[in-house]
Amino acid sequence: MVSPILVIALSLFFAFVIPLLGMLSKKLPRWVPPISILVNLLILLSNMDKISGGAMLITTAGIKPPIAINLAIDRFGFLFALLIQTVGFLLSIYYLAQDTKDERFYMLFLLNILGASGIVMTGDLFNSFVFLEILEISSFGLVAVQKDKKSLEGAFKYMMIGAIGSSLYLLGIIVLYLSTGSLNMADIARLMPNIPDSIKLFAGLLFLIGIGVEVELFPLNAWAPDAYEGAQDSISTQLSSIISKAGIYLAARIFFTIFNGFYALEVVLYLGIITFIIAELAALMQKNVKRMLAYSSIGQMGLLLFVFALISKRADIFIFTTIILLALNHAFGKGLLFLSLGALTGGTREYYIDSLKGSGKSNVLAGLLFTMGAFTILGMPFFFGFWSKISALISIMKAGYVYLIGLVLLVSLFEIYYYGRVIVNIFSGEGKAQKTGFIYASIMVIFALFIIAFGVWPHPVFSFAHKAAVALFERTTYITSIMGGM
Amino acid sequence: MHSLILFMVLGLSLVLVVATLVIWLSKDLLVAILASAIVSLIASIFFLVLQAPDVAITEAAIGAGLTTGILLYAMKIAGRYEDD
Amino acid sequence: MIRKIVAFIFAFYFGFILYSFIYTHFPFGERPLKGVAAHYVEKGVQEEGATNIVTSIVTLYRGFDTLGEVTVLFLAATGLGLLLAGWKEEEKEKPEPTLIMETTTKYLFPLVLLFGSYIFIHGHLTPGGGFPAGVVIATGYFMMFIAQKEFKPSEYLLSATESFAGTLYVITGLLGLALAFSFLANVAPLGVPNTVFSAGIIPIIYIIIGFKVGSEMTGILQHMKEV
Amino acid sequence: MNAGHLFYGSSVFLMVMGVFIALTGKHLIKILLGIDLFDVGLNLLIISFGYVNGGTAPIFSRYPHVFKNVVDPVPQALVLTAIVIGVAEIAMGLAIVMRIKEKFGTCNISKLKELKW
Repeated sequence: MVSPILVIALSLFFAFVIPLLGMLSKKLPRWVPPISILVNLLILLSNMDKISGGAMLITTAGIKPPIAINLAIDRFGFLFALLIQTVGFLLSIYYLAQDTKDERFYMLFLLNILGASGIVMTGDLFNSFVFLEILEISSFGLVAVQKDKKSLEGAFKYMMIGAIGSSLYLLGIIVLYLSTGSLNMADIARLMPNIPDSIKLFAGLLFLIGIGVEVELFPLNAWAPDAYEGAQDSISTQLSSIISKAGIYLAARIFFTIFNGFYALEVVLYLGIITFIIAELAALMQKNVKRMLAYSSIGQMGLLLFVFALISKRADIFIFTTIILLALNHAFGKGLLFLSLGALTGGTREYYIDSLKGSGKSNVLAGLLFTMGAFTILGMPFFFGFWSKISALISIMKAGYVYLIGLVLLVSLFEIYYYGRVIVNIFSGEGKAQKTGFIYASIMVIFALFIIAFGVWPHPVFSFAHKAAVALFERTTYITSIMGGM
Repeated sequence: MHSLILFMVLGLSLVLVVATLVIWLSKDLLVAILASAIVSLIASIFFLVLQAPDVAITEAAIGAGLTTGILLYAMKIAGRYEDD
Repeated sequence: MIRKIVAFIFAFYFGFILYSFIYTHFPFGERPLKGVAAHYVEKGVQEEGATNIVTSIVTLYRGFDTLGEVTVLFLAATGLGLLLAGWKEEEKEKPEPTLIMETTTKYLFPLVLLFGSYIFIHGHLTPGGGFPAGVVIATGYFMMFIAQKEFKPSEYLLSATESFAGTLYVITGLLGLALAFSFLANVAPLGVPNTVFSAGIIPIIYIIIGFKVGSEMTGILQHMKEV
Repeated sequence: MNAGHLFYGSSVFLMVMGVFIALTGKHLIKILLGIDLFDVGLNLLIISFGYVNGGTAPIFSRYPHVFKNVVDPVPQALVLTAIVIGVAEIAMGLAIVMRIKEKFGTCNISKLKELKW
């Protein structure tokens, strides 16, 4: 039996061992992340059958929960863990092909993946705070690694907002601890009915602020455009495909499993739609393509959060499925967009729309892949985005917000306009020839294959997402599988 | 809690208030950093009063000692006065 | 000015809400121990053999957190090193330390190291433990950085200690997984409570943490000093 | 005199001043000092939550004799973690600040034209 805790333990081991390997040879450290993440993927896949209804319980310190920390992996967490490790693996291959960097970069990268997978696997609230901090600190290190003005600015803003946000998250955990006497998620969920409403509301708002930083919710996303713009293309991919997804998982776990459909999620409903509209409008104004993608990413997260908050109106498994589909589409689509934009610029970091003129002609592959990424975000047929957007519209209708469908479609028109503008621009005029390395190109192609495969043949993804949604939906099963038949 | 201890805590919290005001108002970062070290030190005494000796030792070593050290090293680069 | 007023209103409103909330719901000192805390206090010594309950929570019951915490520090040390790497060094006039400082620190340094080791070895008996101990050791180095002109610990050695201690920590955890089917399980014999050789793997973990935190913090200070 | 007002009051005051300084500080290091102050206040608040009237520290140094009335050990363990995480955050922040000084030539917010909040 291979315990899933090895995913975390071995990643840590590998991260700690990198400096020792670096002393032996300068070439060794870059091989560590791909190997480590591959091992993680194998461990996860070997546990696939063991995770059925309910959660898989892995204790630490040999003591049962809630006394000691435990990991709790249900199908929902498993799906996110798989997503994170897959994207992480592709990115680690990408770094393998890059020129020699400081070995410490690989440690930050590996620990970033570790933090995200820790968040989706843990069953303990305070433990999730620790992993959140690992994720945050490593990501602002990664954003700043470029050491130019933009990236430093983004990293500092991210650090400031993240530090206050995560402190408030900690305060929320403490409030729940004081009223239940436990830190275990399942145990707190079990004791939730005994907590007075005023405490629930207060703790819920504190959690909302803490997680809102990660999921780029409206007043807390001031860091996002600068961080996305300043970071390297691969780091932007990581921010949109891994870090915000870990945030979505945490939000779902806390507000559904623990709070059982928190009624103040109505706040998120409005904030989500505001985020969506403002970010898409801001994207419309941008001349800088990368900043435009960043705003578009925030907008997509806004839509996702809006659908997420519909749960407070109507608890429906279909809405849960939609959240997962939107998250998957956003992870692969935005990842592909950022990577192909990097290929189009050829590493010059010139992202203005005029300087991209004709780059799609000289680098046809990257141009096509960028187009595909844009199409899936727009929700064109035969792409994965089509299914997720349709499900989102159906979910909104099911929750009784029919008039908002028009709004979402209207905003989609903006999206079509600003993506179309870039696509037309990169395929017109003559540009300098840019070369893309074989490995870089194949990683982008893999991202694109995911999108097309899911789009043409959506059934397996739908059923997988549905199973995960059921696991999230049935919170009593989750609680009893962790706490025993209480 | 013994009332004598409470009086001591009251006196220390007044110092705490003054130290935070100094951090806010001081244009000289050296003064502000040292005031924040004082805040950490007083907090560690509070931890001791609240029967948390482990935390008190950690806060005294990390908050008052090490953080001050790294802040001072950073100040050497970033400039001592706010207007720089 | 407007920003200041808005910030003032925002911050004090937040404080007011927070204060009124905690004062009504969690009156000071009147909350009885319940849930996991009651378990730790009642059964902690029998289960893990450490008389300092906080220590057994930190290293065993919530040991996974501590592993994460060590990782956060490791992350800070590496991130700092990565960000400050390749700083254009300019020759600066460094003030000459006085003879008194130079001589006293030379003799004080081993004592500080000894004190740090004392704290982490007795972590399961007395307040303290690996983290403050490591920081005490690092402050010993800090003192040397300030007072001695030519003092420079080997970066190679620091980094090796750091990653060696980290791997040892994970291996200790994996040992638990191999022997008791649970990560970080207390597999060593518990011994008689209140003696130095007791509490199973707690002293081992704290010694590892002491070395790791000491080398990491020294590394951070050295990086900051060299720019 | 009420001990609750004293401890809760001073920790909430620290948190409020921390947020205030972080929002209005002119120098980047001062902003970090604000965040640091906020963390100290939060830690003090958490430890005050764990206090039990007349309780002793959760260390049984005369072992076979076990004290009945001890303060809550869990918040202490959590705060130990939180302190270390706080210093890690500050250290990373300072590294970024030092790089900002190198690139922009200043750490003063009003002179950092590109750093608009």
